[in-house]
Amino acid sequence: MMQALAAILTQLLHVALVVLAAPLLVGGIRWLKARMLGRRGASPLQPWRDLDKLLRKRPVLAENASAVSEVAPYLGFAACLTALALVPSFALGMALAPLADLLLVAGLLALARMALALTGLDVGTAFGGLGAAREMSFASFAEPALLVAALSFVMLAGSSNLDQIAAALRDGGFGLRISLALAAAAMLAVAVAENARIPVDNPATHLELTMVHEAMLLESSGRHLALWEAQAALRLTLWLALIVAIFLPFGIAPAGAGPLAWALGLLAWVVKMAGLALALAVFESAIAKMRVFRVPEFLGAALLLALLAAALLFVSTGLS
Amino acid sequence: MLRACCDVPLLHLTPRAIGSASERFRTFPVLSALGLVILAMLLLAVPAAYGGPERGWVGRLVHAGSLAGCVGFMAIAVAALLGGAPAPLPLPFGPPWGGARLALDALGAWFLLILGLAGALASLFALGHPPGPARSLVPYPLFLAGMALTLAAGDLFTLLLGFEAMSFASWALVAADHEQAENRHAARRYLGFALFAGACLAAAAGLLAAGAGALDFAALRERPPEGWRAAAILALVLAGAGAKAGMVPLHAWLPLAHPAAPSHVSALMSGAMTKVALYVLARFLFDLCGPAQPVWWGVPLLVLGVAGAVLGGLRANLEADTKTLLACSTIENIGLILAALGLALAFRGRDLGGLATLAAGAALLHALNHGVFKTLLFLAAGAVLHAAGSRRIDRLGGLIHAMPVTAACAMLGAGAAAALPPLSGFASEWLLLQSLLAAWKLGDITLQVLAAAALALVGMAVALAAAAMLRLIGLVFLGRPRTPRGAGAHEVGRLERAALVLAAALTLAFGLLPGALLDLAGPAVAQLAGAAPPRHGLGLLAGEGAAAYLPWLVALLLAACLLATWLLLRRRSPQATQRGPVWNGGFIDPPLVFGDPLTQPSAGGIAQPLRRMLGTSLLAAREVVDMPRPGEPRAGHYAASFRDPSEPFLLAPLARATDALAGRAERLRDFSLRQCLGLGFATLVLLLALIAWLEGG
Amino acid sequence: MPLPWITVFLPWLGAAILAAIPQERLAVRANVAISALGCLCTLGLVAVPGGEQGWTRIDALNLPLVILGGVIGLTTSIFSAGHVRAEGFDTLRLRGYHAAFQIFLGAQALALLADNLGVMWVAIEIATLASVTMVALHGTPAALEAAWKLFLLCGVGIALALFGTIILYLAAQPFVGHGDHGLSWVVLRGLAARCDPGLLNLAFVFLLVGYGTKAGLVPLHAWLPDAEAEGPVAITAVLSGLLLNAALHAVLRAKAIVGSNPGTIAPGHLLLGFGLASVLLAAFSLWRRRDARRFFAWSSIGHIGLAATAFGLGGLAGNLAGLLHMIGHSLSKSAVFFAVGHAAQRKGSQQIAAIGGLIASDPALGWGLAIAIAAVAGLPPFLLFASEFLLVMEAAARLPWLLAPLLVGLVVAAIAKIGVLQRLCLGAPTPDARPPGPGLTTLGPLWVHLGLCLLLGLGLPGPLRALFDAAARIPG
Amino acid sequence: MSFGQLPYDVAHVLGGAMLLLSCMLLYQRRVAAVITALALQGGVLAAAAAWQGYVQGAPQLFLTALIALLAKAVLIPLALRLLVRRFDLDRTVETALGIGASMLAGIALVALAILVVLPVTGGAQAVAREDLALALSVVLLGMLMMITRRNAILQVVGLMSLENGLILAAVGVAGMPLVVELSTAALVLVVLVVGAVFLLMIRGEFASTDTGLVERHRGEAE
Repeated sequence: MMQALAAILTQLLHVALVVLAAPLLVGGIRWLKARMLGRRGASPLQPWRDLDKLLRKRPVLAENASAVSEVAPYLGFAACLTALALVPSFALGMALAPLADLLLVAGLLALARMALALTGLDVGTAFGGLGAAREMSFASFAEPALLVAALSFVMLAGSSNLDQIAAALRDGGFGLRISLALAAAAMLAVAVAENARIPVDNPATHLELTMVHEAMLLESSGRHLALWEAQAALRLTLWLALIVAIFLPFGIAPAGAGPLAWALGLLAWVVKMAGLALALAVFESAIAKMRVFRVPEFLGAALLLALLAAALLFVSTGLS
Repeated sequence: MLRACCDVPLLHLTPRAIGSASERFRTFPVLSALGLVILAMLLLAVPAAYGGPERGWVGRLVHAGSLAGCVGFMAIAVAALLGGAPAPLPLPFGPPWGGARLALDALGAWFLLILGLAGALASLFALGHPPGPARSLVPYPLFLAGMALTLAAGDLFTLLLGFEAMSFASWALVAADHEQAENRHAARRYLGFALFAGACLAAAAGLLAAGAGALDFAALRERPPEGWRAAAILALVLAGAGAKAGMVPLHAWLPLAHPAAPSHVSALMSGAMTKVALYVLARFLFDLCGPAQPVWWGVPLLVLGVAGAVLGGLRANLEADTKTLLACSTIENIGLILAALGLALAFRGRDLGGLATLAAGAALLHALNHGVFKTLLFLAAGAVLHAAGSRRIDRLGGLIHAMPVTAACAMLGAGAAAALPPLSGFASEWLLLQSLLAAWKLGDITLQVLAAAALALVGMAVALAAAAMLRLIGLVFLGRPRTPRGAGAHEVGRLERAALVLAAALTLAFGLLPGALLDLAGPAVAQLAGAAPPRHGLGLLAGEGAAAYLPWLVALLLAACLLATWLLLRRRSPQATQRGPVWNGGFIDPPLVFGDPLTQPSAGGIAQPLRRMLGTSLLAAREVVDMPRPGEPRAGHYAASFRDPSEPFLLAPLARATDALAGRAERLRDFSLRQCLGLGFATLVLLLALIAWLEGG
Repeated sequence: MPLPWITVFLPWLGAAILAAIPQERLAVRANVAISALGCLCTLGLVAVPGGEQGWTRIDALNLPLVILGGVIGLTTSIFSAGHVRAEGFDTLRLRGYHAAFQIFLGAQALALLADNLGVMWVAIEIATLASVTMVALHGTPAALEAAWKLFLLCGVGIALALFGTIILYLAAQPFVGHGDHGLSWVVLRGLAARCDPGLLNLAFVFLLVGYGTKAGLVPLHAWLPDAEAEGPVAITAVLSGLLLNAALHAVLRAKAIVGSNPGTIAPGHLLLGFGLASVLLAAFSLWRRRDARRFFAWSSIGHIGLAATAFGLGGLAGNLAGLLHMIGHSLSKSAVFFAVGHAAQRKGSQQIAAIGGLIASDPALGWGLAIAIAAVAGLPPFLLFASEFLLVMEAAARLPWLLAPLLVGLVVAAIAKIGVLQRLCLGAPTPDARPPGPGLTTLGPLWVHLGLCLLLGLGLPGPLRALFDAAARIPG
Repeated sequence: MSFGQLPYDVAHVLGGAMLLLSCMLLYQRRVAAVITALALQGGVLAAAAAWQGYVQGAPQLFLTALIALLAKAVLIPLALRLLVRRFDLDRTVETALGIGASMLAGIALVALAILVVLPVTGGAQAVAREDLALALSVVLLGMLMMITRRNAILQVVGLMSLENGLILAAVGVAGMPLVVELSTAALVLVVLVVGAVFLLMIRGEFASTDTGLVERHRGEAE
C-alpha cells in the first residue's frame, strides 16, 4: 500500500518536474549557446514567458482550416506528455512503470509527429507540405536507428521496458561496454534529428529552404503555437531524459526508495541533464547545419553504429 | 459400386460415404451451418445474373445476402474458436475420385473471422452504393464463397478449388470495368499471377500428398515431408501463396488490380483475399509440413517479408492514386505479417515456444487488424471516388469539410495503418517488434544479424507507412479542393457512413483490447507456434518478465492529458479563435479562376524527399525538371517517375523468355508439308533406333 | 442387330438419307433428328451388358467415350442447324456436308467400339476421309490446303498404324489360331505376355506414331491447327472433341496390349514423352496466334498432350486423370468452338483482332465464351480443373521432375488463354459483319457442355464413378 | 520351316525384288521411269500375295493379289502416266535431298530395319521375320521417298510404295485376318490420294507440283 502510494507520488512528482523543467531546458540551452557565441542571451526563463504571452493572444486560424488545426496541438502535446510521463527521471518504480515501454514511447512520439504534420498540411500551404514531407522522411531513417540502438540495451536488460532497462543497467554492472557506447552515440544522433536540432534542422531560424519543424507551424498562433512550443520542449526533455535513464542510470533512486533517495536522484538527474544540455549547446555551436538530403546519411551512420553495437553484443553473448 | 481407386498408391481416398448418424449430429452445428452459408452465397449469384442495373432490388438482395452471410461467417468462426474444432464434414459433392470435406480448426476459423469482418463491412458499404451492373454483382458472392471454401477446406482438393474459384471470381470483378484498357491489363496480369499461384500450390500439394498418400489434412499431418521434398514444398508454397498474397517479388499485380476493381471489392481483396493466401501459406508450412522443420525455414519468409514491407511502404509514398497507394500499403503490411510468420517458424524450429507464440500472435493479430483498417481505408477511398469523382490525389483535397464523417473514419484507419498508439495497428506491430527484439535468442550469429537488419527495416517500413498515410490524409482530406468536381463533393449515404463508422469503431476497439483478441486467437496461435500462448487478458505481454503494452491504459492516460491540457488552457487562454486569410509566409496566391490549386503541395511534391532519399536507389526513381529560362513565356514542367524492380528484373525477362520460346516454336509452323512429313518420319526412325539400341544394349 | 451395331450403322444410314435431301430446312432438321437418335442409342448402350457383340465390344473405357460422342454429335448438330446457312453452301455441298458429318459420327463410334484392331483401323480411316471432306468443303485455297495436309499426313499416319497392327498380329500369330479374333484386342492382351517383346515394341512404335499423328501429338501435329481452323464452323467441335479422342483411344488400346508384356520397353514412357512435347510446344505456340480457331486448335494439342502425359504415367490415378481430361477437354473445347464459331460468323472473320468486346455486345455469349475458355484453361469448378489437379498429384507422386515442365506448360498456356479470353470478350465491341444468327443454337449447346463439365467435375454420379474406376484399370 | 525350302526361297526372292524396286524408285531420275518401277513393284507384290496364298492355302490372298495386280500394276500407273502427260511433268525429278544422299539414307534405313528386327527371335517364324525386315525396309524407303521428293506425283508414288510394303507384310503373316479388307481399305486411301492430287492439279492449286509451294496460306493474316 505504501509502495503504491509512493509510486503514485513519484509519478506525480515526475510529471510536475518534467513539465516545469522542459521550457527551462530549452531556455537554458539557448542561453548557453548565446554565451558561447559571445552574446548575453535571454534568460533561461524566457520560454516560460513566451508561452504565457502566446496563451494570452487570440489564436487566428486560416479560413479553410479544419478541426484538425484545433485538435492537433492538444493531441500532440498530450502524446508528448504521456510519453514523457513514462520515462524515469529521478526514481524508478513509478506508478506507470509497467507501461513504460520504449516502443510505446516511440509510438507516442510518432503520434505527436503525425499530429504536427497534419497541422502542417491542414491549410494547404506550400511550406506546411514541405515541412511535413521532410519530417516524415527523416523519421523513416530515425526509427530504424532508434530500434537497432534499442536492441543493444534490450538484449542486456531482457526487456524493452524503460524502468527495467534503467534498473538493469544501473544494477547489472555491465560497466563501460563499447557496444553501449556505440548505441548511445546512435541514440544521440536520433535525438538530434527527432528534436530538429542542428545539424538536421535549426530551431532558431525560419529560413524556408532548410527548415523542417518550424515550417509546419507557420499557420499556428496563440495557444496553438504555445502548445506546439511546449510540445517541442517536452520532446527535447524526453530524449535527454531517455538517454540519461538508459546510459547514465547512476544515482537514480531505486524502486521503493524513500524521499532521501529521491532527492539524491533528483540532484543526479539535474546534473546529468545539465551536462547533456551543455554538450548539446557545445555541439550545436561548433557545427553547421547540413543539407537536407545529407540527413539520411547522418542517420544512416547512426544506424550503422547501432548495428555494430548489436553485432558486438551478439559476438560477446555468443562467446560467454 | 467399386471403391474408388482403392489400390492407387497416392489416392487411397476414403469413399464418399457419409459419416455415421452420430458423427453427423456432432458436426452439424458449425460445419453444416458453414456449408449452408457458402451454398447460399453461391445461390445468390443466380438472381444476380438476371438483374440488370435497372433492377436495384437485385443489387440490394445480393449485397444484403452477402452481408448476412458474412455475419454468419463471423458467428461460425467465433463459435469454432471458442468451442474447439469440429470433426471434418464430408461434402455431398467432390472430385471424381473421392470425397471433399469441410473442416474448420482454429487457424481456419481465425481467418474466417477476418473474412467475415471485411466481407460484412464491404457488403454493408456496397448496400448503400448504387448497385453496379450484373457483371460485378454475380461474381461478388462467388468471390466470398470461394474464400470461405478455401478457409473451410478439409483436404487439398477443396482448398485449391476454393483458392482458384476465389481467383477467378475476383478476376471477373477486377475486369468489371473492362472498357478501359488499363483495367484489362490489370485483370490479365492479375489472373496470370493467380494461375501461377494455383499451379505452384498444386505442385506443393502434390509433393505433400505424395509422401502421405492422401489428400485430407489429418492424414497429411501424420506424415510430414522431409528432405528435398520439404524444401521444394517451401519454395513452391512461398511462390504460390506469396504470389496471391502480394509477397515481394511477386507483387506486381497488386497495385494494378486493386484500383481496377470496384472499391468494396478492392477492400475485400486487400483486407480478406490476401489473408486467405496467407492462411494457405500458414496451413502448408506450419500445419501440414509438421513442426520438425529446421530453423532456416523462417529465413526466406523473413527476408521476403521485410523486403516487401520496405518496398511497399516506399511505393505507397510515391503513388499518385489513392487506391494504388493503399494497395502498396497492403504489400507493406503483408510483408510485416510474413516477417512475423517467418520469425515464428524460426523460433519454433529452435524450440523457443514462448517466442514463437509471440511472433505467431503478431502475425495473426496484424492480419486481423490490417483486414479491418485496410477495408476501412479502401471503403473511404471508394466514398471519395464516389463523392469527389476521382482517385487521383492531385484532383482531390479539402474533403474534410464536405465529408467530415468519412474524413474522421479515414483518419482513424490511417492512424492504425501508421501504427499510432492506441489504435489497432500499433498493437500488432508492437508484438512484431517485440519478437524481433527477442530474435537474438535464435543464437546463430547469421540469424542474429539478419534479425537485427530485419528490425531496422521493419522500423523503416513502419515509418514509411506513417509517411504514406500522412500523405493520403493530408492531400485528400486536408488542404483545399484542387478541382471544381472535388469542391462539389458531398458526404456519402447513410449505409456507407454506417459501414465506415463501424469499421472505424472496430479499429479503435481492436486497438484497445488486443489481448482479448489474442486470447480468442489462442488456439490458432498454439497451432502455429506449437506451444500454448500465455493469456494476455487486457493488455499484451511480450513474455515472462518482458515488456507489456496496456492500450486501454495508454488511451486513458492520453485522454487524461488531453482533458487536463484543455481544462488548463481554457482557464489560461479564454479567447475564442478567430478566422482570417491564410498567412502562408506572406505569399498571396495568384488570382486564378478556380481557387489556387497549384500552389498547394502536390502528390509528387510531398513524395519528393523520400523519392530522392530512397526512391532513386530502390525504385530507379527519376525526376525531370524542365525550367524555362528567365523571360521565356512557356510553362515549366516537372515530371517524376519510378519503376518497380520486379518489372525489369522479373517480369520483363520472363516476357522475353516466353517470347523467344514462342518464336522458336513458331519456326516449326513454317515447315512445308514435306518437312512436316519429314518430322514424322524422323520421329519414327528415331524411335526405331531407340528400341534397336535399347534391345541391343 | 445388337445396339452397338445400330449405334454405328444408324448414322451411316442417316448419311445416305441426308445425301439425298436437297432442301436445307429439311436436311438440317433431319440431321438433328438422326443425331438425337444416335445420341439415344449411345445412352442405351449403358443398358447393354459389357462384352463382345461380334466385332464390337463394350467396356468401361469406350462406353463413356461413345456416349460423349453421341452427346457432342447431338449438340454439334443443333449448333450446326443454326449456323449452316451462313456457310453459304450450294445444294451439293450441303448434302455432302451433312452426309460427311453423319459418316464421321458413325466412324468414330465404330473406332471406339470395335473389338478388332483391323476394324478399328478401318473406322479411323473412314473418319479421316469424312473429316477431309468436311474440311475441304468450302473449296477455298486455304481450306483445300488444310484438307490436303490433313489427308496426306494422316494418310501416312494411318498407313503406319496398319503396319503396326500387322506386326502386332505377327507377334501374336504363333499363339492364336486362324480367324478374325486374332485381331481382337482382348485376345491380344491376354496373349501379350507370351509374345515376343521385340515385336511388340516394334508394333507399338508404329501404332504410336500412326495413331499419334491422328491424335495430334507433337511432333506429328502439323495437320491439326489448319484442319480445325478451316472448314465449316460446326465441324471443328467434333474434330477437336471426338476425332482426337478416338485416335488417343486407339493408342491406349495398343498401350494396354504392349504394356501387359513385362519384357517390353515401357510404352508409357514413350507416350509420356510425346505428351510432354505436346504440352510444351502448344503452350508456347499459343502466344503468336492471331486466328481464334487456330488458337484453340493449338490448345487442343496441348490438352491431348496432357491426357497423353497422364496415360503415360499410367496407374489407376494417372489413367483416371487422362480419361477425365479427355472427356473434359472434349466438352469444354467444343463449347468454346461453338461460341467462337458463332462470333466468327457474326464478325465475318475469325481473326482474334476482329472479334472483340463480346461481353459488351452480347453478354450471354460473351460470358459463356469467357467461362468456357476459363474451363479450358483449367479454372474451377469444371472437369479440367479436377483432371489437371489429379494429374499433378500423380506426377508429383511418381515422377517429381515431371512437375517442372508440366507446370511451365500449364501456366504458360493458361496465361495465353486468359489473354485471348480478354481480347475476345472484354473491351469495346468490334463491328458486326452480318446480323447475328440464332443465339439459342449456340448458347444451348454451350451451356449444356459447361453444365456437364461442372457435373462431372464436382458431382460425378456414383455409377459413372464406378465406370470410370473400371475404365482406369484398362490401359494399365 | 528351315532355310533352303522352296516356299521360303520364293517369298524371300519376291520380297527382295520389292526392296530392289524401292531402291530403284529412289534412284530413278525421270518421272516416267519411276512410274514404271512402281508398276513393276505392284506386279511383284501381286506375285508375292499369290505365292503366299498358294503356300498358306488361303484363297482370299488370291483376291488380294488380283486387286493389287489390277490397281497397282495397271490402273494407277496408267492414271499417273496420264497425269504426267497432261501436265507435261516428265522432267527430271526435283529432289530435296540428292539422289546419292537419298540412296545412302536408304541403305541406312534398311540397316536400321534389319537391326530392329534382329532381336526378334522368340516365337516368330523365320520366314515372317525376314519378310518383316523386307517389308519394313520397303515402308521406310517409301516414306523416305515422300520426304525427299518435291514433286507431288513422286510423293504419291512414295505413299504407294509404302502401302506396298504394308501389304507385303500383311500377306506374309500366315493367317492374318481381314487381310483382304485391310488391303482394300489401304488401297482406297491411296486411290483417293491420287484422286485428290488429280483434282487439285486440275483446279490449279499446285502452281507447280512442288508441294513446297503449296504453303501459301498460313491461315493467319500476317
